[in-house]
Amino acid sequence: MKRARAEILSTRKLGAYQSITLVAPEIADRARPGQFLAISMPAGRDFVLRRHFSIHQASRRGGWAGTLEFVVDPSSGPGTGWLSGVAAHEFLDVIGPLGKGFSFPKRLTNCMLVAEGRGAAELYFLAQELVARHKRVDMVIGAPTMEAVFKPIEAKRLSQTVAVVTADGSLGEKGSVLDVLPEAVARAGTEVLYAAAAPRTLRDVAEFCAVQRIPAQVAVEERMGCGFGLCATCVVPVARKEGGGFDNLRACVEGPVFNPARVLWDRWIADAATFRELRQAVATEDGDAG
Amino acid sequence: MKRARAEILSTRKLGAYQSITLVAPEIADRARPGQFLAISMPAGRDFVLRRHFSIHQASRRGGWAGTLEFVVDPSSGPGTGWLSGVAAHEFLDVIGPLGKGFSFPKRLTNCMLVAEGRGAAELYFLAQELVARHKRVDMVIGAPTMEAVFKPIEAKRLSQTVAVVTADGSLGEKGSVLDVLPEAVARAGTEVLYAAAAPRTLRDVAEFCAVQRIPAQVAVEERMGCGFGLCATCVVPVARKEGGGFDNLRACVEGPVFNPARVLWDRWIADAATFRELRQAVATEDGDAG
Amino acid sequence: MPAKDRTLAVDLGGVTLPTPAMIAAGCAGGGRELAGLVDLHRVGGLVSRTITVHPRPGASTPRIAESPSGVVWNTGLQNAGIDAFVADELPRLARAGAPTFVSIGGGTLEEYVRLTSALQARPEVAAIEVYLSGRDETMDHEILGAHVERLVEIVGAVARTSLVPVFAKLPGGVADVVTLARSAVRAGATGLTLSGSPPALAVELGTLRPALGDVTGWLSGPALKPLTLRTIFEVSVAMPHVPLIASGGIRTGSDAVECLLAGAWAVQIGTGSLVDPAAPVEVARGIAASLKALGLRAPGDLRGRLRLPAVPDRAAGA
Amino acid sequence: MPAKDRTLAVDLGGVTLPTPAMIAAGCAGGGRELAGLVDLHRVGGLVSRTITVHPRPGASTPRIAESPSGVVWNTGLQNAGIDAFVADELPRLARAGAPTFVSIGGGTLEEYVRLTSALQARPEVAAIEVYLSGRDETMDHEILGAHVERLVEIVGAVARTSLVPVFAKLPGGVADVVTLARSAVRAGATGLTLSGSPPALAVELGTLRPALGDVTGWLSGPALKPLTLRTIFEVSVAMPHVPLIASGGIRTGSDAVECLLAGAWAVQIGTGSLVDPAAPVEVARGIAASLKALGLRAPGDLRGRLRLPAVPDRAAGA
Ligand SMILES: Cc1cc2nc3c(=O)[nH]c(=O)nc-3n(C[C@H](O)[C@H](O)[C@H](O)COP(=O)(O)OP(=O)(O)OC[C@H]3O[C@@H](n4cnc5c(N)ncnc54)[C@H](O)[C@@H]3O)c2cc1C
Ligand SMILES: Cc1cc2nc3c(=O)[nH]c(=O)nc-3n(C[C@H](O)[C@H](O)[C@H](O)COP(=O)(O)OP(=O)(O)OC[C@H]3O[C@@H](n4cnc5c(N)ncnc54)[C@H](O)[C@@H]3O)c2cc1C
Ligand SMILES: Cc1cc2nc3c(=O)[nH]c(=O)nc-3n(C[C@H](O)[C@H](O)[C@H](O)COP(=O)(O)O)c2cc1C
Ligand SMILES: Cc1cc2nc3c(=O)[nH]c(=O)nc-3n(C[C@H](O)[C@H](O)[C@H](O)COP(=O)(O)O)c2cc1C
Ligand code: FES
Ligand code: FES
Repeated sequence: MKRARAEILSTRKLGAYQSITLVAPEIADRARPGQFLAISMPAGRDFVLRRHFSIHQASRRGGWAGTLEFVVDPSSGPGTGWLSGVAAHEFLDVIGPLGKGFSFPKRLTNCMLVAEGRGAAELYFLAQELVARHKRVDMVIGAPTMEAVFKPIEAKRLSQTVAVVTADGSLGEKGSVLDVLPEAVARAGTEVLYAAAAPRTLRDVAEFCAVQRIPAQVAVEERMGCGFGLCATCVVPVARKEGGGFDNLRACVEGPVFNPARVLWDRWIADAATFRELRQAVATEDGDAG
Repeated sequence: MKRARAEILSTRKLGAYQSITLVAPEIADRARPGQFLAISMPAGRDFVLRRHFSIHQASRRGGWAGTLEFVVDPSSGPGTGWLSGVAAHEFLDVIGPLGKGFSFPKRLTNCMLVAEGRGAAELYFLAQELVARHKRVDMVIGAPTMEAVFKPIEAKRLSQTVAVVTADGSLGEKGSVLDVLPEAVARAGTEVLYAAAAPRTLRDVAEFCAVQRIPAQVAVEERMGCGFGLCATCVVPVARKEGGGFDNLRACVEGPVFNPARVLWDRWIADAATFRELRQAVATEDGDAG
Repeated sequence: MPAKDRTLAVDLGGVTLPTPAMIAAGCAGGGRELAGLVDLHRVGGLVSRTITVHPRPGASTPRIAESPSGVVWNTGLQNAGIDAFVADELPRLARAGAPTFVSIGGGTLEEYVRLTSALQARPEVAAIEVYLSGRDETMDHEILGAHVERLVEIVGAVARTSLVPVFAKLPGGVADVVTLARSAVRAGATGLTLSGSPPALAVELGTLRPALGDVTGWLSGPALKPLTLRTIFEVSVAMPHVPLIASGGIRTGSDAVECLLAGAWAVQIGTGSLVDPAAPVEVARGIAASLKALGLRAPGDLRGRLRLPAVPDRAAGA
Repeated sequence: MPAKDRTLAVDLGGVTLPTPAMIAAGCAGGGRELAGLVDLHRVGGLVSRTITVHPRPGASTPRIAESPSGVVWNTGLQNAGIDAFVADELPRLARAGAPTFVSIGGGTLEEYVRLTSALQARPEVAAIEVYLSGRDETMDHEILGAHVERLVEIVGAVARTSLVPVFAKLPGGVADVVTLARSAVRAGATGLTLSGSPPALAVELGTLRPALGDVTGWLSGPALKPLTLRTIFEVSVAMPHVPLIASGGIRTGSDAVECLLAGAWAVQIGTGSLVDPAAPVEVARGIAASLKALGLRAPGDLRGRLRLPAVPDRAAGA
């Protein structure tokens, strides 16, 4: 992990996203798919924490050696909004690569990559590395709309088959990744599955993999105070390997890639259905003024 | 007083300053020399209050009708720094014209205008109005350096004589406005004096005018919570006309132009010489833990 | 929900406001200044500057300085005293068009009683807000309202003397706010304003001096929002039927809706009004939009509807 | 002042720090994480996460949310318990290179005593910081450290049991901090950390839910600076000889110098370290620059040198 004052080499709009390429050789050299960056926000704003972005591309060789690309959804809020407006040749304060990335299968060959929205960015990086290791890559790519499907051409280039689904049906099939996953897996003879998506999707993917007995790795996102292990805010409850019980593991150090079979999904995800109203929840104090 | 979403017509660097011209007909129509504007800062910053700027120019006639110009010292802090970087065709949320401006002499003719630094901006507006009323205008313009002397050519154009002084001697005489004021007043046969400068300079000018029995008006600056009379933070202690005592009057409503003979300068200005150290000032509490 | 059935009006224990978005004490001027900047008939209410028995010249300047997302201020409660207020400012304030709350402050019980009495015969007064962040001259406490006995004594006396509803504005930056809130209500307060600005200090590094002329001051502005939300939440859970007015860090419609969800009945906008005098109207508009989006009829329908996890502390069960 | 005579070292009543800029509790990791991001030999000291007797899984996520110039957090004091801490984390923390303060927290007197005893034989511990913002399980108080009797009991017991200096970290958002501070020092605290994060709530409007998994949390970050300055100022005026460590809203050298001027002996950087792990070193550099500019020798020469007006309240004489 390194900290760098990294120059922006280029920044461009890609559908619903902004793709930013940095010159950061020390980080690029060490980067693995699934790892991420922590980027400083400008001084003088009313928000202070770093923002976190998966690595989409780390070039260690060739003309782009030493560069690092990540993809921002500018609609997320003020931080991503600001970042998408930063121009080439400005500098960003970046810490990375952070976290534990995906690991590559040793024996198994057929890899299914399941991505929702900007989750695709880090999986393309993974796909490249898998292809370089002579694995078969297939993909299921989902998004709310056509614009939010990240680089579908790139997906085609990297994989044997790509199933695209959008919630509004504007590209590919209409639906969610779970709708097409079983068929895609069957067709591809999937032996290992990787996913980067919203928590609830990941939970469903985890269940699917458990039933199908497909080993899997998923990249999660959790709110982070730092991104490099200091504050224990970013935890995910993960079952212990032995002895029972669970540990709240930091997504920024022990993750963001976890074995979905060990994540306690229902403990982690605050399910909308488990909420109820304040007035029912809290009994009025005994015959008091209230 | 009006509030407007005003388009920036142009913005340009003028020596140490940034001069910004707005399209704000409703405000320009009403503006008088000595009045000021309250300008909103952008959302998402860690500073929230409006910033205040004297009106340098309000065009009611001709090609520039409906425009308003003010001058910013960008080195003051984050607000002025931001404002100097705003580009033409962006919009500012402006409230103005605010406060009570200078009043024009009815009978007396010879007017001396004394300005320090950016204080000159509002006095040129005043000079114009005085000239239009067939008054004689002379000026003493001071600044720390040559770059901080605001539009010396404009000063020449508007007045019979101009004395320029800089603290470092890089333009005009070396010194402060008070050094050259007595001679300038004598030479011009000054009957009325106007000043816009730092508090301590204004105090010295007030003393000079009192001794010389020259009626005067000075424009002050005080920290403002609003700029339009809501919060009573911007007060200046002013002697009552009758009955003795003083009132803390709001610089934003009853000022920023005051009769210096009635300002209680020593009460208003926290004089550096009246400070002493904490440890001497506050007695240690009796034989306690401390 | 047909639009015509929707309302922004709120009833705070007897005083009805056209909208839940008020202007906070010390941030509304004297009745004339806001004309032309905001339509006061569309403002929920306004609170006067804090009035004392005797005229006060107020603090030395500077009286305001900035801090991260906040301001530190000390006006020293400059005001012309209750007699001049009743004669001049009160009628002007009330004529401006919004329900007028009068903020009263003192250092002794007698002062509070005198202030309340002086307002008794005035039909312009919609409610009294009791400022409790000042020094207790009788007991020599730093902050009068932080001490239950004194709070009860003073709020009780004001409530007994007043002919209009009384809101106790609890001081900011105090622990056990639920205990204080309960005491104030037991003593007779109709409702509570939560909270006053907490004590603060700003330093001007360049001169090694305090940024304010009177050295210390109070913190206001957006920085306070999470503190206000917490206070409102705790007190409203303890006393869901007591009208609570949120104060501290509210500037936008979202801020206000967050406060209502946490349990507020209305909100006050202080610093926000200084920056954007039309803020109370925009906040009311934001609340209306939320009602519409959620299919609700009135601000009270948002109140306390923060959705809590079924098991407040899931980890505790681990 | 020749540069060689200048020093950044401070002595906090027996514990000497190489610089006055520490990393605050819960923001320093477990000893390994900061390697490569900051040279810990140039950090004044670090405070461990708050350690409890038993392991704690901590709060539900989200555990952090943003507010204007601040963060609202609730980790639920996740930690492995004192035994695992002493066995694994403490040696790692101490090896990292900065003087190690251990933060201890509990709900009962017995827990505090057990925690202190477990640290007694450990040479790695430079000082103990007593976390006092938690719930008092014995007395059922919301915030243990807001009650003088309990504060005295617990701080007293820790001080009697400890072989190293003890710093009481007073809870944030409490009135009468001078009284609490005095009580803690009388009970045996070497010094004070001022202050813990005040109670807060953040609401996520889009879902009508609290932004944190455990509903409520605490406010940290720049927003707190004027509150910290005020607390430091008041306590240092009352007890100029008691080592005070400022915590809350400090990120830059200027922030730190402001705190020293107001009366702090050292500062802690919490949120600032999460954003910029090198902040403690930069803050130390900023302090050094101020010393140089003012021709002073040591951080202690800045302490309490805020220049006050000769007449604190000039207006009062009006
Ligand atoms: C490991 C990891 C990898 C990520 N990769 C990407 C990526 O490649 N591209 C991308 O656009 N976004 C990514 N995100 C999400 C991204 O960090 C947030 O969208 C961003 O921080 C939002 O900031 P904001 O100011 O725009 O929005 P706001 O919602 O205003 O942010 C407020 C706070 O919430 C946090 N936050 C908001 N959304 C998320 C989220 N989904 N996950 C974690 N924290 C969040 C912010 O960091 C900030 O602290 C990733 C997050 C994590 C944890
Ligand atoms: C009536 C009036 C007219 C002014 N006219 C001009 C002008 O024509 N051109 C110009 O450049 N500046 C003018 N100023 C000063 C200008 O308002 C401040 O320089 C500016 O607000 C500083 O903001 P900042 O964020 O850059 O600096 P900061 O120092 O960070 O500002 C912090 C706070 O202090 C206040 N403040 C700082 N300096 C002053 C000051 N001198 N007077 C009042 N408040 C201050 C700011 O408004 C803000 O609230 C005028 C001020 C007043 C009151
Ligand atoms: C300049 C200024 C003056 C104030 N004067 C008073 C006052 O006289 N009485 C009072 O109770 N509160 C006063 N307040 C506090 C506000 O009423 C309000 O409670 C506080 O500012 C927090 O709200 P905000 O964040 O919306 O400003 C004042 C605040 C400011 C900024
Ligand atoms: C994520 C996080 C975790 C924290 N954990 C602890 C803790 O375990 N014990 C403690 O005493 N304070 C804890 N704090 C509070 C800090 O030590 C510090 O007092 C507070 O954040 C204010 O300082 P700051 O503004 O520099 O962050 C924590 C703060 C944050 C942001
Ligand atoms: S984000 Fe701070 S530990 Fe993971
Ligand atoms: S600045 Fe608010 S009254 Fe003058």
